[in-house]
Amino acid sequence: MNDETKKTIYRNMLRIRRFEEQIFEVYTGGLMHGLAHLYIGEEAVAVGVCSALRDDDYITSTHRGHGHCVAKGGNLDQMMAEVLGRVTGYCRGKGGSMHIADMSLGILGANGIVGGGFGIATGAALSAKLRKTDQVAVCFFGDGASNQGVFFEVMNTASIWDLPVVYVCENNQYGEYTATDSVTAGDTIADRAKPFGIPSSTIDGNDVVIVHETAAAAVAGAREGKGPTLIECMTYRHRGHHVGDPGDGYRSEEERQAWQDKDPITTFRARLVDEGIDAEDLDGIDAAVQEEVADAVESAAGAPYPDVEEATHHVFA
Amino acid sequence: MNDETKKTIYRNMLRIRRFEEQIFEVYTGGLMHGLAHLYIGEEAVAVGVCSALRDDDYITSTHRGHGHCVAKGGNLDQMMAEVLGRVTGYCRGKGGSMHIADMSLGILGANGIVGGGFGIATGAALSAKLRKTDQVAVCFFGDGASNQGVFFEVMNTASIWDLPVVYVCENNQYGEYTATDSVTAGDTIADRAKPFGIPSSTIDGNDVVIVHETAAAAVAGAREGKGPTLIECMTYRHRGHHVGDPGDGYRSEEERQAWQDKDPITTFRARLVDEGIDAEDLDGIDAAVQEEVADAVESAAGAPYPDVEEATHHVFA
Amino acid sequence: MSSPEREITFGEAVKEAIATEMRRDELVILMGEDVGAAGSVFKILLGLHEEFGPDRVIDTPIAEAGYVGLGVGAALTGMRPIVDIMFGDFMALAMDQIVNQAAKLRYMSGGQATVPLTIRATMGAGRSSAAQHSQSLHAWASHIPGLKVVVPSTPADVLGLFPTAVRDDNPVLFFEDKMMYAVKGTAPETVDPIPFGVADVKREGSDVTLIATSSMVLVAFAAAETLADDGISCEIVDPRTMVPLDTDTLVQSASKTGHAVIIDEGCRSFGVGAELASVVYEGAFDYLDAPIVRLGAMDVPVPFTKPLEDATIPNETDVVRAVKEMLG
Amino acid sequence: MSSPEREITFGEAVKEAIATEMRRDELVILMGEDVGAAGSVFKILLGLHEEFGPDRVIDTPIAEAGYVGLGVGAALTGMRPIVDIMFGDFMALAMDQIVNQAAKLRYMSGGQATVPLTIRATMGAGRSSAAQHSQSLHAWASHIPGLKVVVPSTPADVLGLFPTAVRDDNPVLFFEDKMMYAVKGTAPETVDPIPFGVADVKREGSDVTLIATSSMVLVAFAAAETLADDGISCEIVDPRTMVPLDTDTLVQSASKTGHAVIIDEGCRSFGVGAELASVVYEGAFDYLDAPIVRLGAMDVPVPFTKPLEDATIPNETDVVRAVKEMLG
Ligand SMILES: Cc1ncc(C[n+]2csc(CCOP(=O)(O)OP(=O)(O)O)c2C)c(N)n1
Ligand SMILES: Cc1ncc(C[n+]2csc(CCOP(=O)(O)OP(=O)(O)O)c2C)c(N)n1
Ligand SMILES: [Mg+2]
Ligand SMILES: [Mg+2]
Repeated sequence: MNDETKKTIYRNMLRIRRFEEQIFEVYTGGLMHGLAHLYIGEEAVAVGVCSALRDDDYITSTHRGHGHCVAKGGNLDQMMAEVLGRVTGYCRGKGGSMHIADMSLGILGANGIVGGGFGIATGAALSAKLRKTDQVAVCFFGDGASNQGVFFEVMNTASIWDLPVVYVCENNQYGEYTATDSVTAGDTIADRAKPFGIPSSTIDGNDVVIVHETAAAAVAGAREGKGPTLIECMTYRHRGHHVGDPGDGYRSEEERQAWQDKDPITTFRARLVDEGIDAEDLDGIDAAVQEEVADAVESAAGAPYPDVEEATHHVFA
Repeated sequence: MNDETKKTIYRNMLRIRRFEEQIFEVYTGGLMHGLAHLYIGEEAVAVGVCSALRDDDYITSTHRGHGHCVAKGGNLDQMMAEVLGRVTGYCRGKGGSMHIADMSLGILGANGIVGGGFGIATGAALSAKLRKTDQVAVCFFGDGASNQGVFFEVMNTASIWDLPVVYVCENNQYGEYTATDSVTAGDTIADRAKPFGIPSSTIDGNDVVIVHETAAAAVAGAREGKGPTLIECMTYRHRGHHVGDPGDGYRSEEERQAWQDKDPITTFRARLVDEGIDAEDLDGIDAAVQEEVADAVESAAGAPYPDVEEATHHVFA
Repeated sequence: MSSPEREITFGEAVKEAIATEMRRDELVILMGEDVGAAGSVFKILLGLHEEFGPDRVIDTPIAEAGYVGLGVGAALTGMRPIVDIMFGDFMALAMDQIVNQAAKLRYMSGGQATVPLTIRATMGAGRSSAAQHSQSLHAWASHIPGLKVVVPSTPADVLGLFPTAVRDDNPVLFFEDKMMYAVKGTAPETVDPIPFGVADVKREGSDVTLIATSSMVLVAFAAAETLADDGISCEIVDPRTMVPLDTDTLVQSASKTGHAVIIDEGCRSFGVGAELASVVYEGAFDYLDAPIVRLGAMDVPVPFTKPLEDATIPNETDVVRAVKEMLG
Repeated sequence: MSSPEREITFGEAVKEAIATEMRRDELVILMGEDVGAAGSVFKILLGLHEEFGPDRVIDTPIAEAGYVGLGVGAALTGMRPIVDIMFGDFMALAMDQIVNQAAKLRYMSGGQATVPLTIRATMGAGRSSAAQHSQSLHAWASHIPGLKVVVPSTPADVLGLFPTAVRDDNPVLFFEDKMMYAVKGTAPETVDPIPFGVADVKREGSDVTLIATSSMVLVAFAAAETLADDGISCEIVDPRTMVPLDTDTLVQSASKTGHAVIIDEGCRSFGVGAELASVVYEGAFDYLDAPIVRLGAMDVPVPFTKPLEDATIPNETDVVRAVKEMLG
């Protein structure tokens, strides 16, 4: 990984972090309607994986989707406008946080159905294979989603048809307020790929380099026709399940602190500095990102809501 | 296994075989409406497993359900009457072949939905556990059903809650006209239990003794609170997918012959004779079964259809 | 009955009704995602887990088909499970269990099986939750023989109808509009079970019948107040259960007033409003002075952004306008 | 158009329509259980696998949610998949994919996404297949914004409507009554695509309008013949698509005759008949001389045994009786 790549990765993780912090602000400030699920603490997964993708590769995302969208190249202005329900948003305000999509970047959408991306990503992989485009599809999903039956249905199918799809599990130890262990049998989620003959591994999801390298190998394999893989990334959400949840109570202070100490961004920054990258360069990135995010909020907050007539648009093509 | 048990097992396998042969007769004779799925060739699975069960244990069955019902003690008269749609049938003619049930024997029903028994059997196991009855539930299902997502959902749940359920896969190498291999990833279906920490094995499903012993151990474990198991029984259906399918074309003559040679009944009979059981005793069983089955057809064919008013009965309790 | 009245929210009524049934009958259990210590994502179930413990208030994996299926199996074998579908939209993942299994097992078995399963599901838009967390899908279940369907509109009705659901030997879909959880109402200290299939005339009137379901009853009340100022007298009829449906009460009211407006939050087309209208036409044809007006949600996926979302749901203004046009 | 006529069965029409679309556009693929070499369990697709090969006529595992989901993903990314649901009852396993994903992706994305997915599903009782293989569930899909719903009644309509489905940029549910596969009809040698939302007046008449869907059109024809002998002239209107619905044609016909009977094979209650009746009432209120009669399947799970099954489906006698009572 050269310095430029490192900085880009650093920058993208930061963009997610700062964007999400702003989401929390607009929520508490009463600027947004509804809820949003923050990705803070899990940035290394989205960025590690998406930095291994081509622009025309596909991803499917989750209800906790901002990170994936940013990492795949999503525009912060349009994202923030969408979260605020404005007509300048990615979905003209009709989707909101849980449905941000950018078809031009292969972002096939965040999804409000836990496990909703499984079929879509695997179908996109089938499509890529049939159209012979050598595109790859990545399916992000949570530990909770790994208990949905359709996960196994698509793994079986992807395996028999050798589809170019990478399943990326973000195991953040909880599904809502329920600890993963208490509802998820077996040792690892990675094991769930094995009966289908799908290679899998469980990795440190807070180490963006490991994530990147593991994903790059999986993506390259998929592109070469070697079929699907599953990567389980161990990580943690620093915040609550959604912006309205303080995130404590069901999680010990100790546990939360331990993961704070493993923050993917601060640890990566320290490493970059160790590896000789100028701290000032990184500060410069910080400042630029801060500005980019502030601009996004400002432009979004100033944008209009869609006209009421838009309610009936886009039901059908 | 003492001689009495051996003879009972032999008798029950034969009862299934002869019953099914009669189903084919009534079908070709135009006496029944609709279709039925014959179990011929797979008798060792149902009988091996059910002979390890208590009367108050539960089973869920499949579209290919006659064998399970007979093995769990079902009454042939009521079964045949049901297949012929008569009011004296198990379901008063309203269910037919695919829905035969005998709640008094714990037969929670054949099922027309491939995979339809997974939730029911696992829920029955939960019920047994909560009511502290030490009943066990057995879920019969096919290789095809092992690709339905709900299979994995219930295995996960049964594992985390240590439910007394035994999943019995009848791997007869085909789902309808499609070879199992072509749509089913991985080496064995038994492997699919592993990521959930559920013990599993693949066994010769045509050897009724092996099936019985494996099932007995699984059932005993479940009863003692050791949780679920999965048993994959390798077997073959001699006939077509249903009575109207000759069963050739998609299966080679060679393959079919090879399995004919491993017929679970003739091999078991030979073994019993080897083990010193009088062939005449077995002939006597044959004759008695033949008569029982003939009687079932006769009584069913003579029974009336339900009155048309019955169409509106039993929608609600 | 003159048991003293008290104030209670819709959400509190749900919890009280569950608790009462669980105390009464230990075969009653509650299963669903985060129904345990978390007290549901709507927080309305807080306390049940403490009182009844994890064996009876059971957190399930995120696997709607699986755990509804477990509910069917448990119901079939002696339990009386209450199964929780957090957002009614997720029913779509469990339709096979609900429709092909729960609804049909009794009939297919010729009356041998009973499936005393209660499925609680939320419905309703209004929370800026967008298209996958806002649907009102009670029309689907109402179309399936073997299912009973409850759409309560007040805390008191929840307290009366929920026990009926749990004690019913058939699968019952109990739809709770999540926008009403915080809504207060009065209820007697102890509430007798309310039988299914009995519509409630919630307000008497003479000019027009407003047939409203679930939270739309509140909309109907608001409209009725406004219309009263204009001298228009509205009768509000709440069917309370879609299946069984109290056709008689609907027909009688519409025959009396000669006018009917139906208000339901499901999508208008092919929604329950069509059935309600049809039975009223069939029974009151000679008494109707004008075509029935059906108000329902716009035939669009529920949009996220507030101004659009609000526009898709029938509101007081829509009802007032419909009534005035009809009578004018 | 005077292209020469020929005889063709409903099932042959389905195959021909699929083949034609697959020849026309290589992005069209067909996926489902045993659609390949087996030619479907109904054997109507024999030959497609040979012609188009296993990459385009794809046997899937038994996993309805999974492979419908794959269809959604493939449609979203440039393919035009046709997905086969062997028995419409199994739609229940894929409702999340159909309703929460396929139907809503375009709207939720603010118009970015297109989902040109055709889902073929069978419907209809009559084969002694019992309650899990006989349902007609088109009412569910018709209630969901974002889905188009086709219920063809003749081979010629299949030949015209199927290309429209495949070429449509939206998810389309195409319901085939499996009892009609062997039914013959005539059709032009080449059939132009028939636009959605155009009802077909299949028989002109003056006394009563029979609005019939799918195989019930055949029942309506049989009844019309019988009634003609009694001097009663029936107009038969086939809406052909539930969504979009050609309300105008239904209203015009009912306004002309003053009488309408609706015949659909879904369960009567909360079925599509309620919507069809409602739109006719709404548009023809002043012209109707009697309440509309809705005929649908009995509100029971479909029973296995032939005498009972037959009794649950609307038949010629029911229609004749309804019309005579209405006119008498
Ligand atoms: C089908 C479905 N069931 C339930 C929910 C409610 N829900 C939203 S997020 C969530 C937890 C998901 O957990 P996980 O997959 O681990 O993702 P995380 O939130 O931890 O990122 C649940 C249960 C849903 N949105 N969809
Ligand atoms: C949900 C569902 N999908 C499809 C079918 C149609 N179908 C009936 S039997 C069958 C094959 C089942 O294969 P398997 O589970 O191996 O059982 P087998 O018939 O071999 O005993 C299929 C696809 C069905 N009944 N239910
Ligand atoms: Mg999680
Ligand atoms: Mg099989």
